[in-house]
Amino acid sequence: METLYSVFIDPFVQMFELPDFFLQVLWEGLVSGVLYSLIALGFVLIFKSSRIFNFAQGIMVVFAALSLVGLHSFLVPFVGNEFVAAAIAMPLTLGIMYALAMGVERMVLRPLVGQPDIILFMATIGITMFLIGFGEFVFGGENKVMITEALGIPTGSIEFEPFGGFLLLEEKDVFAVVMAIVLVVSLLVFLNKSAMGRAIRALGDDHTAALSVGISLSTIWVLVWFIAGVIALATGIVWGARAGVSFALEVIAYKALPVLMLGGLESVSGAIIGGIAIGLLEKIFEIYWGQPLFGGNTETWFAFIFALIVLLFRPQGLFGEKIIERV
Amino acid sequence: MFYRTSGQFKTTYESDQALFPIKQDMFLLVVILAIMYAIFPMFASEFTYKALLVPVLIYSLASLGLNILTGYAGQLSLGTAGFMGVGAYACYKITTIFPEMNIIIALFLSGFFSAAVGVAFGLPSLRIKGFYLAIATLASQFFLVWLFEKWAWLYNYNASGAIEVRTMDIFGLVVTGPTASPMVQYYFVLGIVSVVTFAMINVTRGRYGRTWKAVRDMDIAAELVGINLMRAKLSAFAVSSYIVGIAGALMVFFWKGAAEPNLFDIPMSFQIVFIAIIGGLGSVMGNFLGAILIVALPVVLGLLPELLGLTIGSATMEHVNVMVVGSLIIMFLIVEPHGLARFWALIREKLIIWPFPH
Amino acid sequence: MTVMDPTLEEVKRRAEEREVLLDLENVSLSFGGVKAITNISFNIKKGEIRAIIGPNGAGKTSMLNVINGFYQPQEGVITFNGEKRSSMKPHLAVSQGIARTFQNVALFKGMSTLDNIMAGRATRMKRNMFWQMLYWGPAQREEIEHRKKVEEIIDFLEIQHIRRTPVGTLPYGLQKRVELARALAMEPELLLLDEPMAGMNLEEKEDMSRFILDVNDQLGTTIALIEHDMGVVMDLSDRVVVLDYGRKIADGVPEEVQSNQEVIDAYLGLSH
Amino acid sequence: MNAIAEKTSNSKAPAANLQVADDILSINNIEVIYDHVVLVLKGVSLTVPKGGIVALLGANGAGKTTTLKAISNLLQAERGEVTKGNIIFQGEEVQAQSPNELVRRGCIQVMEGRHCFGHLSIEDNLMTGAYTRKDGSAAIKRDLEMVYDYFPRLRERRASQAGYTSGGEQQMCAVGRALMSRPEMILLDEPSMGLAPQLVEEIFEIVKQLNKNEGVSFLLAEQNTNVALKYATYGYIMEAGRIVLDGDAESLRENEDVKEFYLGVGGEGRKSFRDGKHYKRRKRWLA
Amino acid sequence: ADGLNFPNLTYRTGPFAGTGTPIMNGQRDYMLMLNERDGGIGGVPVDYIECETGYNTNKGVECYEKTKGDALVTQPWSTGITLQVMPRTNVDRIPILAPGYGFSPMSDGNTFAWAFNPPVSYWDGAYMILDYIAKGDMSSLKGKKIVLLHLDHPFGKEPIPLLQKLSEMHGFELVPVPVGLKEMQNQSAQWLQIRRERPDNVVMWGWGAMNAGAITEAVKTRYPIENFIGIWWSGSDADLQNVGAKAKGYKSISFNVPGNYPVMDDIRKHVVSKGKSHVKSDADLDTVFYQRGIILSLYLAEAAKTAQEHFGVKNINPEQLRWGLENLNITEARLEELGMKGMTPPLQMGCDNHTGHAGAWMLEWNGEEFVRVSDMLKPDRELIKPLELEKAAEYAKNNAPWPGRGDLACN
Ligand SMILES: Nc1ncnc2c1ncn2[C@@H]1O[C@H](COP(=O)(O)OP(=O)(O)OP(=O)(O)O)[C@@H](O)[C@H]1O
Ligand SMILES: Nc1ncnc2c1ncn2[C@@H]1O[C@H](COP(=O)(O)OP(=O)(O)OP(=O)(O)O)[C@@H](O)[C@H]1O
Ligand SMILES: [Mg+2]
Ligand SMILES: [Mg+2]
Repeated sequence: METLYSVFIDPFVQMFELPDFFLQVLWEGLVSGVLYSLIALGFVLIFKSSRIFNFAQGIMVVFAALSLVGLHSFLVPFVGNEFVAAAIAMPLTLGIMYALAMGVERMVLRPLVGQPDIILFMATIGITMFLIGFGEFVFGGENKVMITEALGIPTGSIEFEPFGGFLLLEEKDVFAVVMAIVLVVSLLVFLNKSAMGRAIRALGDDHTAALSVGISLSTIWVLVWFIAGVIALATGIVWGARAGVSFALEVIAYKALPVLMLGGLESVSGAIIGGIAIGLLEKIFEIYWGQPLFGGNTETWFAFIFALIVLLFRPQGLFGEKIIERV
Repeated sequence: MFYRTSGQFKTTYESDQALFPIKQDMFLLVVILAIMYAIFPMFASEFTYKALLVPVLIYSLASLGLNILTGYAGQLSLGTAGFMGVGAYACYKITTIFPEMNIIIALFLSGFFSAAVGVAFGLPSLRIKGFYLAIATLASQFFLVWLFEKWAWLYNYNASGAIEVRTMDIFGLVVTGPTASPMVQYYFVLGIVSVVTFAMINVTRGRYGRTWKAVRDMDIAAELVGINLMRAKLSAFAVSSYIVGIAGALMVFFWKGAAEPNLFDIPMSFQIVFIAIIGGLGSVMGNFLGAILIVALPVVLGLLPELLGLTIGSATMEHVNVMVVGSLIIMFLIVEPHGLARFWALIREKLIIWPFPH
Repeated sequence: MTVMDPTLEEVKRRAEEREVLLDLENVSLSFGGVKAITNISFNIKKGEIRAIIGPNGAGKTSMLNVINGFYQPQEGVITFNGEKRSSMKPHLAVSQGIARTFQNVALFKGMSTLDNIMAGRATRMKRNMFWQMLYWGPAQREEIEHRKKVEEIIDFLEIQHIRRTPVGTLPYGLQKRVELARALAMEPELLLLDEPMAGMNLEEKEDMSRFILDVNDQLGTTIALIEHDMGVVMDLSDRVVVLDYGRKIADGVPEEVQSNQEVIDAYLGLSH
Repeated sequence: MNAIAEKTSNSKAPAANLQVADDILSINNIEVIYDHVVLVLKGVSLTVPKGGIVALLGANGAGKTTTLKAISNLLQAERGEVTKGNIIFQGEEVQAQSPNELVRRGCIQVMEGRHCFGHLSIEDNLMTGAYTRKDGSAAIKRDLEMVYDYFPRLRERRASQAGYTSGGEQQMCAVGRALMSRPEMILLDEPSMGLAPQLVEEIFEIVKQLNKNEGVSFLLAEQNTNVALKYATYGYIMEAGRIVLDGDAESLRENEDVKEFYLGVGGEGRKSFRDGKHYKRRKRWLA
Repeated sequence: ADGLNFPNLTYRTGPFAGTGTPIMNGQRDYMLMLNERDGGIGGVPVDYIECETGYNTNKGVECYEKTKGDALVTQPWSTGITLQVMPRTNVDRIPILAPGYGFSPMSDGNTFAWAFNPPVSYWDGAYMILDYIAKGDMSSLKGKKIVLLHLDHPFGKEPIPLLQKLSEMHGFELVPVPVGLKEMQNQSAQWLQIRRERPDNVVMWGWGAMNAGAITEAVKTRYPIENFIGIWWSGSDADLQNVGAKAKGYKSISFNVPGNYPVMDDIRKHVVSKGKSHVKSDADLDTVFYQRGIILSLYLAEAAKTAQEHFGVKNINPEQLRWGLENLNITEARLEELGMKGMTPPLQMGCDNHTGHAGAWMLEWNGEEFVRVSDMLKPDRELIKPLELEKAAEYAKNNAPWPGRGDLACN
């Protein structure tokens, strides 16, 4: 009885009693959701174009953020001005991400064309390790501060008094949400409207066939990995703005996985929708069920179990491509 | 010219299906076993036991378990460490609830728990395929580790939240705990690993092995030749998790001596997947080669600078180490995507046709 | 046409005598909008070779998929060996005695020819895990006994030389043959062949025809055959059913069908 | 009989081809090895004249597909490599070229066993064929219509995912896709496989038209020798990785062995499949 | 080895490197300084060896095995590693030095003969923090609500038993809020809970990236930052820089006070200026964690010295060092002499006291740096000791047969 009450009634009572708090929960959920989908986007893009499950996306986020911050702090003494330094550091970082994409394509993907998915998956974990070692070697392991102001990202906060309570939106979170939406929309257009986009989708289906019709793997892969790099940079900036930039950031990659399951590995829109869905649900569950009933910290697994249950009904996620089974 | 299949004719199917149709292979095995059982113990220092030999054996076993699932039945799992954890905690509880029980029995019993959990988390595999399944197995990974931390009963409410192995003995011979001699532990582990390996070689070349491989290569076709997918997949999950569980128990009881929950977190899962793949999916022997590489390599790399008399900061050393290992993995995947086992097979073929090029 | 070819009447009479093995009544199957099969009825009689022909996308493969339960028809009744069924798990088809080969080769690429064929006997092997681990004793005896059967098939189809090669690397034609071997290993009562001779040259087709005929009259297996090579179809089959756009447009002995105008228009084209 | 083989294969000495200007493609005794161990092509030489239709015949496993893949550089994906000899397309060596470069130069392959993009619609599949083209969307649209006219069946299924279309439909899709790239030369690997009789004729009619109207050259690996030799101008016959016999279509059609083993009109006219012998006959030229 | 072999299982890499690196730098530089300035300890040069663990338990154990050969001591540096190494140290007879961490019952030298965790244990820490909150009068906590924001990890759970006991005694409500290792970056859920609970104080048992994350969120949710107090590992300047001025008022307890002590000049002179140090900028020398590193090395050096003097040998062995640690006594005078007056509390250990329970100060972040805001705080031993003994006994039972003090006399 007690438990039944605390499971089925109490949570909703609370939501009702503290509506402003509930709104805050929703907002926080939305924001974390968007942050998750940003990482998921990188995964999706690469998977779509090559059936490669790019585990390195997480570390690419860290790497991009570190490069940006590192370059910035290196430049400041020379140019003297925070903002100018940022203005220079940004394109340089993009350059680095491009170089990375090139390197990966040349040294890892090209020699592994046509190998089983799992092999390529492992290769990306290899890349992850390399980047971790390399990154710490160059930038050191200390926690660094993201150059939020220098990038002109608003840092203030907006307050409301709904229902006489208070609701607080960080401007940089708003920024993150907007940026994510822009990214997703432009990606969708690119993939579905351009010939390059069609080629990318074709590539995902059958490498050899794609080769045979003259689609150049290297060009497309470099492009795709570069875009993934750009997304990583964006992700790194917004995450970094929250909790500083360090290698601990790498674990956020895991948070993207359930999003992928839910949204579907090949679906850009799935990434954003799945992300937001998971962000909201896991936050609500944690606050109203997890903390009172499970001693908290259910966020480590809730998303996974939830996605798992959904998969049982839709094995390819909500928006993923159906696995074609013909004989 | 020494490696020849010619002149070894098979007159019966028995002999044709024997473990080692070719004499040379048999000979090779004997040599390896001799080294493992006799030569190593003569020279191995305590460090070699604790940082090289025992870990390699245990990881090989875990990888063998994973290989049954991923290499033979084609179900990619990233939750291995979690199941190892189940085995370890099960063994821990068994030995605390029945202090008198012989550790060997406890060990093999604990396997059944991980097997059960494995089957439970294997159920989705009936509907979910490929990377979706892989991520789903990660779910088990996260959930189990969370459980190990939250469910205090599992670690007997220790303040530390970790499980510590008390000293246990078999017929007076101390095998676990700080006072156990590394050599004894080595032999114990080696023994168990040998037995399980032998059993698995047989299973994988028999009926089960074939069904699993069929499911791996083309599950629809498998179903249409009359294979019951559910039974095939779940049996793979069961056997795999059983072995993995034992490996986990061995790891805690005969190597580490204590374990905190996040020992069984993702990094170890990945490490084991690496071993399986670098070693060669769908091969038993590969697991050992892979383990030697993945487990021993970093250790050796770590020792290298001292041997070369270089003085590098420990941190730098570590960074370089990680980079090198990462690159090596990629390199191996490129050179031989089918793993070291296949590499060996190729060498064999070359030897057989040697000195002719093709 | 060679001399010893039986006359039309003879063939018909022979067909009549036989009893029905498989019977389909008003079977319909559609995928979303696409109607793959619409309201088709025909039967296959014990011991005959039944050809299913028709233009591409007519629904032939789908028909086989319906017969062995891989697709569930929306409508219609299927009677096999006297027992009716509307839906069934695919893996049960084998135990009922229906085996098949596939249009796009569906072998277990990673396994050797031998293992592929042995896999065909998976359902007949019973020894449990325990014996498997020990391997010798019962498990081995079982293994050997099945191995003997498989070797017979291997000899029969003349694929001894590729016993141990991984099928993935075999040329297309041989893969088809291995697939037939696997199907035979299931010792089926009804054998479904989906374009067994696609991608073979004449000589190989002759061999394959030989095998099919021998299977048919030595092992007495009933055979349903999809094939686009008219020569083969006309020579081998006892009766032919013709599909077009998922409909049945003709059914009868080869000669009839061949001369049927509708068939000629829809399928054979001018050349025949 | 051997005479032909001897004569021709001598006359096709590698050096010779380099000079021949009007050859769009010439292969000079190439060797292909899979997995570093399996030697599959043991010195194959052949040439395709500009605007010619050349048939590559031979039993399963003879090495037809391998030859074509060697030309279009699709081997490395299967861990195969050309270890000897050279391939000359339009007067330039192309072993080093990447596959897409080759397509750009106008040599495209239709792979054995369809290889459509399962998740793309039939139409998108066809459009990928035009990936390398630069001549505006209008022209591409026009060709798309052309392909649909060749294969009406495709027009019906244009919107459905290729993965769910029938074997034959996929085959048409694969051929159509190749046409979309406006190639100068097409390598066809078993185009007739799994096609209904009248479609087989159609496909070869299409080949003929393209060859006449657009001057496209063809190298086709084919099992259906009857049709192949009917449309081809020249033919090569492979056995176990070697060219064992070649000559222009007529001479081949007249050749006794070819008749018996490939056309099935040995001596007393076409014989029934019912009376095929039960033992594998060995070809005279291999005896 | 000819010198005094002091291995250190460092973690300059991995997710916790942020907090690890400055400490390791401090430890290292002090030892180097001793070598440079007085040719080591008692004339014997120190060879200070680092073995990188990345805070990873596997690597840690491996490092222990690798270094223990001719090591005089082992400094495992993570609770996980400590736990696994501890049983072995009894067998290998190597003292284990876990200053400021390890686990509190270690204090009972009769059970953990080889383990030492000076100068104060987590339980001491928890008590002192509450004592500070209560302004010396625990009863004033009655009816208050205190959140323990902790890493969901053995280290984070360490203080819970004592805090629970205290809450029962003094009638305040304790709300533990765990933070998963993967949630460190994004603690919005935890802070939403805190916002809902409206606690009077938040006590943090944080580590690595968790600290920065928590402080950011605290600022964001408008939690009165001055009521937010962290354990000594949650007081790294690096963590605060992220938020800077907004975090003004955040407090962290510490057993060392940053400042310009004579000893720092020596380090600058003998190590940094000679470019032997790993520190990036001179500012790093003034940080809390760097200077804490110095203190930790101080304990080891002094113990070695004590041993040398007592046994009259220069090249001491592990067993003698153990004695040195057990009889370590760093007086006010000695600190002055070392140029560390006021930098850290005086410390005296004993057979039944392997921690010393020296005491600590409260530091506060003023926007740029940490400054001292309290007199020295002292734990209530009468209260804590029984709990320690109880848990120690439990540990011994779980790991029976546990050698305990064994043959080691207490003199
Ligand atoms: N699983 C499916 N989903 C959607 N459509 C399908 C599916 N299977 C078959 N079809 C459609 O049903 C029709 C018949 O397909 P089927 O494979 O039976 O043709 P077929 O007679 O075998 O042709 P072919 O001789 O080319 O193999 C085709 O139009 C195909 O697109
Ligand atoms: N990936 C591979 N690895 C090893 N051997 C291969 C591989 N692919 C093909 N082969 C071998 O190369 C030989 C020629 O194969 P290929 O496919 O070229 O023959 P083909 O003439 O195309 O036969 P078909 O007419 O059946 O298509 C065959 O013996 C085959 O076993
Ligand atoms: Mg079909
Ligand atoms: Mg071919």
